[in-house]
Amino acid sequence: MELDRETLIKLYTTMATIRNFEERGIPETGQRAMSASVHSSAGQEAVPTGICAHLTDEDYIGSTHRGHGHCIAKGVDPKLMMAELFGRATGPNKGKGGSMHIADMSKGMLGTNGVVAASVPLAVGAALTSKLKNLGRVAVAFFGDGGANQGVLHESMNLASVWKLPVIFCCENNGYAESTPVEYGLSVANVSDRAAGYNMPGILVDGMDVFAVYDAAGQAVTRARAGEGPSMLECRTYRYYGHTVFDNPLSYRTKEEEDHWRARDPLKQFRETVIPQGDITAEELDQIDKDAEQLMEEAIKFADESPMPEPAELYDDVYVSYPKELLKRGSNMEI
Amino acid sequence: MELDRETLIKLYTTMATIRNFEERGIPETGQRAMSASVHSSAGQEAVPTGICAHLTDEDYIGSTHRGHGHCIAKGVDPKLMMAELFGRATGPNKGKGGSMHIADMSKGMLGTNGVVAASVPLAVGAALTSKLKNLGRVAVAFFGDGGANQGVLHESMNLASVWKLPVIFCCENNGYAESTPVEYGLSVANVSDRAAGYNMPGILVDGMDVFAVYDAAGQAVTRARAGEGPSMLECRTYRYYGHTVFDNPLSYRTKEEEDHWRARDPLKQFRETVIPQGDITAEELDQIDKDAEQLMEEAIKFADESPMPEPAELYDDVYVSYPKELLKRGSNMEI
Amino acid sequence: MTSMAATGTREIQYREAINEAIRQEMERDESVIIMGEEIAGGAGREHLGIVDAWGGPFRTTVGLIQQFGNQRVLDTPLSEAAFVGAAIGASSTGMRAIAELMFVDFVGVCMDQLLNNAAKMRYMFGGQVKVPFTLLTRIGAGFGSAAQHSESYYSIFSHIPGLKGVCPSDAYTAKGLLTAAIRDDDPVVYFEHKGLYGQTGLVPEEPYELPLGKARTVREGTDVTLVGISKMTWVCTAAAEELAKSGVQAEVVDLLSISPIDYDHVIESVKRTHRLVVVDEDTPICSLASEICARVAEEAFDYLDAPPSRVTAPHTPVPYSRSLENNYMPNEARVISTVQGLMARG
Amino acid sequence: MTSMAATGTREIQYREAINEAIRQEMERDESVIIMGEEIAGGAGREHLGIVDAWGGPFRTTVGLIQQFGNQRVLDTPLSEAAFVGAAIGASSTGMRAIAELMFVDFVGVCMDQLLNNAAKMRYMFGGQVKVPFTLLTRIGAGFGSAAQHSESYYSIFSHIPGLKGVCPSDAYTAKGLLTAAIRDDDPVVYFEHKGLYGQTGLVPEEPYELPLGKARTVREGTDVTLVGISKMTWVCTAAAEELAKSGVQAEVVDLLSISPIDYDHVIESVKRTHRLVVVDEDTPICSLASEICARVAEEAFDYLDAPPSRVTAPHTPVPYSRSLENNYMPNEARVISTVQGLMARG
Ligand SMILES: Cc1ncc(C[n+]2csc(CCOP(=O)(O)OP(=O)(O)O)c2C)c(N)n1
Ligand SMILES: Cc1ncc(C[n+]2csc(CCOP(=O)(O)OP(=O)(O)O)c2C)c(N)n1
Ligand SMILES: [Mg+2]
Ligand SMILES: [Mg+2]
Repeated sequence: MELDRETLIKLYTTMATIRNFEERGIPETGQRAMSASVHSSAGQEAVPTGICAHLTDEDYIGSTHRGHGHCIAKGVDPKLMMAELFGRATGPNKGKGGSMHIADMSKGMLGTNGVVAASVPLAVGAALTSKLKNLGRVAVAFFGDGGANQGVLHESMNLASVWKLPVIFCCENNGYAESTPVEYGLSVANVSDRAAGYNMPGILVDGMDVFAVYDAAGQAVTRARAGEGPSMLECRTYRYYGHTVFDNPLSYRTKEEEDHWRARDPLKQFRETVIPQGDITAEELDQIDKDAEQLMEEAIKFADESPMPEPAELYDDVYVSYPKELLKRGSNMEI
Repeated sequence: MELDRETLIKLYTTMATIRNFEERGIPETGQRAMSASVHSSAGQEAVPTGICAHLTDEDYIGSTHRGHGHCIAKGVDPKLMMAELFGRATGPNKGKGGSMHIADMSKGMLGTNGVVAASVPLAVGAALTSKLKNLGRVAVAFFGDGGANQGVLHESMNLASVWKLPVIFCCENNGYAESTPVEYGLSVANVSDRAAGYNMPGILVDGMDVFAVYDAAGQAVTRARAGEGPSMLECRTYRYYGHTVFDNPLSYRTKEEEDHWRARDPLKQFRETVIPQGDITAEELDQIDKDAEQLMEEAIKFADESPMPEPAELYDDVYVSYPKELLKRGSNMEI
Repeated sequence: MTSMAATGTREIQYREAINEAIRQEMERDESVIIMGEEIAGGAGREHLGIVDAWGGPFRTTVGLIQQFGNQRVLDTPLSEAAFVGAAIGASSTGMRAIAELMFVDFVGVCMDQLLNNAAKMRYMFGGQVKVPFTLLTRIGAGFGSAAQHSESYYSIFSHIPGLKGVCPSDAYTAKGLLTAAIRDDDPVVYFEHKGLYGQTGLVPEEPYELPLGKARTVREGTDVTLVGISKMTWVCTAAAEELAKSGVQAEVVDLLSISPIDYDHVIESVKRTHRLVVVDEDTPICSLASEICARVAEEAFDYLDAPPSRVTAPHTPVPYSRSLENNYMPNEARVISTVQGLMARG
Repeated sequence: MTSMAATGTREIQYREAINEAIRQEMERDESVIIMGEEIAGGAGREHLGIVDAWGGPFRTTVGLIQQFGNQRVLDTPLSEAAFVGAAIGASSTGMRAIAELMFVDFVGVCMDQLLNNAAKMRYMFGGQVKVPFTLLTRIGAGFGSAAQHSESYYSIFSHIPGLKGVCPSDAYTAKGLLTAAIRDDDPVVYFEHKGLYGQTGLVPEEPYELPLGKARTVREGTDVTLVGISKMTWVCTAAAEELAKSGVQAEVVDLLSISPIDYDHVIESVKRTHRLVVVDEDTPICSLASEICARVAEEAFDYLDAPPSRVTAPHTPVPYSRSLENNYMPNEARVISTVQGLMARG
């Protein structure tokens, strides 16, 4: 692992930004009574961080309901994300999408997605675009250990392998699908054990260790860019909080388990690795943490000061072209 | 391979009946202009025969669009099947289903099915019934090499493995999905290579050799009945004719390939194995062939003499209970 | 709405009524099983003392696993096509399986099993099989859950021959219709409304069935018939109260069943009121609102004094931001102004 | 129907018109690709001299792979959810992908991708993305193919906000609407009718677009408006000819587009004829027929002399046996008797 300072700083900054977004942004969203359907990825920061560090804005990712980390790692502006969560017109989705649908096409971010594994074939399609247009881009399809058991994933992995597409199927195995433990829902020990069934490498990696993720992703991305086809990457990780803000995770898992994983916190591990090596000082990392905190304050302020969408925007962007009056004709809408 | 005479005769009789049904029944159906959607399983007889020989009427099978062989091997009366193909009221489905939907619940035959792999979860559900009611029954889910790439198969295999259900996932790999060669559509060498991904045995077997199928199926059935969970069985086989009666298979495969497989004809191989052993004479087998031919004549006669359903039966059996007038109210039906 | 004070009734929530119906049917009939994601929760961790960790995504199945065990209350992997299909397969071989689809928005991942197996098996098989299968699912916007967790696609199910469907509107109908759905020998889709779980009402303790395919009148009136579906019945009732203040007497029909549809009940009402407004939270085109308006226009043509009208969601996905979503669902104001428009025609 | 004799037109089949539209759009725009099962056939066997072995399940894509190669004409594994989803993903990142779903009956295996991605992405993303995706699929009963290969589920697509849909009724509309669908920046579902592939008509050689969302009048009349969808337009025309013999002049409107629906065209006609019969091969409940009747009842209420009526399939799956299927689809006799019933009201 020979990473330059710049990369190290980028990795840590991304992780700290994600952590802060989850820990500040989610409760703030809750206080504004915007939505119940917000999912924290705190604890899982190393995964999108280590992977997206290999990607440019031209590359694509497809994401999940637990997608704030993917967005941030892919370069979506946390201020705009906060505005989106708060339902503001300044969000990347103009307030129409919220946490589960954040997209930023300018960053190759094809949307967080509220249907488990549903974004997987979208990423495959983006990889197809890259291949057919010779763009040299790769696409990453994120999904969870629960998503591993959806039919569309199986079909998509087979398709990507048949067409040798530059896709990385990245399973964020955080041990749970809502309250269902992976060892119950998954019939095999590791999701990555299934990769062989599609004739692609299946790499199992410690998802709490951003360097391990970075390394493994590097191989998969290189393979994809070289036109050698898809890979599967399974990152073992953990979500610190409940499935949403509403559940108490201790109803389905133990304190010991939580402690075990928290002891392996990705930011903490990063510090423990990097500081002794002398590349970066603790003070520098503290400053990054502070900057991330500060960014959240700004994001919250920005979001709060942003306008809500005008009611009539209800009818915008359903289609590129469609007679607008037909969208409400016969519904007896007020606006 | 120590099989008694009775079993041997049963195996050959089943294969001969299937072969004759396909070779006589399908053209006759065509002549009656009943349907375009009839799929011959000629060449594949050893698979359902070898598997269903281990099953009783209490056990279940879920079948495919290419399901005549499954029906016959599971004990459905070929006369009634012929009537069904001819659209007669005397068919097991009263003429409402045709070739792609033949069901006989009294034989545990859960229907041929027109949607690829769609019957797989039905078989899983039947296995669940058996498990929950402690019935000791097994269920076989038949699907093709094309069906291997459907999402529902993946989900069903995982579910059956998680619940340790008595199911056998039987892939009839005949090398093609319509005109698409398996080596194109399937990203891995063998469908059975995927079994490991669900923590179940994946057995690859010569599907032209009824003894090999019988053997492998015996193991899987024993495992299932013992409560040890599901297995996957991949039988390499070949369909002699086109996907339906309309295509010319030589547009997508070679004469040499056809000859290669025909040389390994399951009925021929059976003869070559059994006659030298002295268990059964050639004459006896000839007689079985003749009986099967004769049976088809009777079946055709029976079907031809059977009445068509009355037009008003259109409204029968949509629901167990529903106001019948609502089925046509406002449609301005004539009958 | 319907008031009910027989002995052995007490006030419980819609959510509890659902739970009670399932529980009582499981007590009554060993072949009733239930499966789905997080039905119990924390599956497979009994050895850690974890059981019923979730109790259902909206706590409608809480307590069932304790009473009936993990062979009849089955948590599933995240695989709707497989477990919905398996529930259909089990139901056609002797069980009476209930499956839960967490949100109706996800129906596209298991639609084929509903469309081509559950709905058609009996017909295609010439009546050889019964499929006493119940699909529990949920509908409704208004919670800031955006376009993939807020839809009310019931009209698609009305359209599909071979399926039945019900939309209970309160605790009383929730229990009675679910009991009937589970006992019914046909596949029934049961639509819970997320906005009604906390609704309380008087519910008999004993099991009871409300017949599938029957609407009910929850308010009598003479000037216009308002047809409500699910939570929209409450919107209709509130609008009717308001309209009464200006002398317009609205009759409110709670549709309850979306297949079979109780056309006769609606038509009988319209024949008296001469006006119709259907209030439907689903999007408007080819909706249940269209269907009822069309049927009334055809069969009660000579009785109508004004155009049969609809108050529905617009033809758009459900937006996230409250400022947009607030206007999405039908509300009292829209119903009132629509009725006033009809009355103004004289 | 529409007769057309401009230079550069010639008589070709519906099937050929579809093929030509795809070919010309692929020539015109490099970003157009097409994928599906057996689109070419015999995939991966070029080394054996095998190419275009199938040419599409109904030979609508024959010859494309020879002209455009296997990077733009992509045979797929039997995995609709994946390749439909991939086509949507490709279309949202710079391609203009066409995917083929062999029969609309199978839509349940990929419905989620259509419902939750294609239809909603643009809206959920606040207009950031265009999804110029075309889904080709096919409808229609009458071929003894039973309940899983004969349905006409287009009304479900009319219902879904975010999708467009067209039902061409002849060779001319087949080409013009497909050209427009491919060029359109929204997702469009294109419904081919199995019973029309052999229909021939005059079709311009040059590419041309027929606007999405526009109906056309194929026969003028004064007494009743018959609205036909897809092949049903021919049933309407035949019925109209027959009715003319007894002095009833039926106007026939070919709906063509099922989303957007050209209500105004229909209403304008009904305002002149005062009667409406919608002929729809789909099942009746929450159908396009319901929708059009409801809309006309609402918006042309004062012009109607008789109840807006529908001739549709019954609320049953499609039966196999010819003796049953023959009565399933709407036919001229049913249209005629329905019209006569309306005329008899005076
Ligand atoms: C098809 C589908 N089924 C069910 C749900 C409800 N749901 C949302 S998240 C979730 C669990 C997902 O688990 P996993 O894939 O492991 O992701 P994680 O939440 O752990 O990040 C479920 C069941 C859904 N959104 N989509
Ligand atoms: C979901 C679905 N997609 C497509 C089809 C059309 N179709 C019918 S059979 C078939 C090929 C099936 O191949 P395979 O599973 O190998 O079975 P085989 O025909 O070889 O027995 C296809 C594509 C279908 N019936 N269902
Ligand atoms: Mg998880
Ligand atoms: Mg095959």
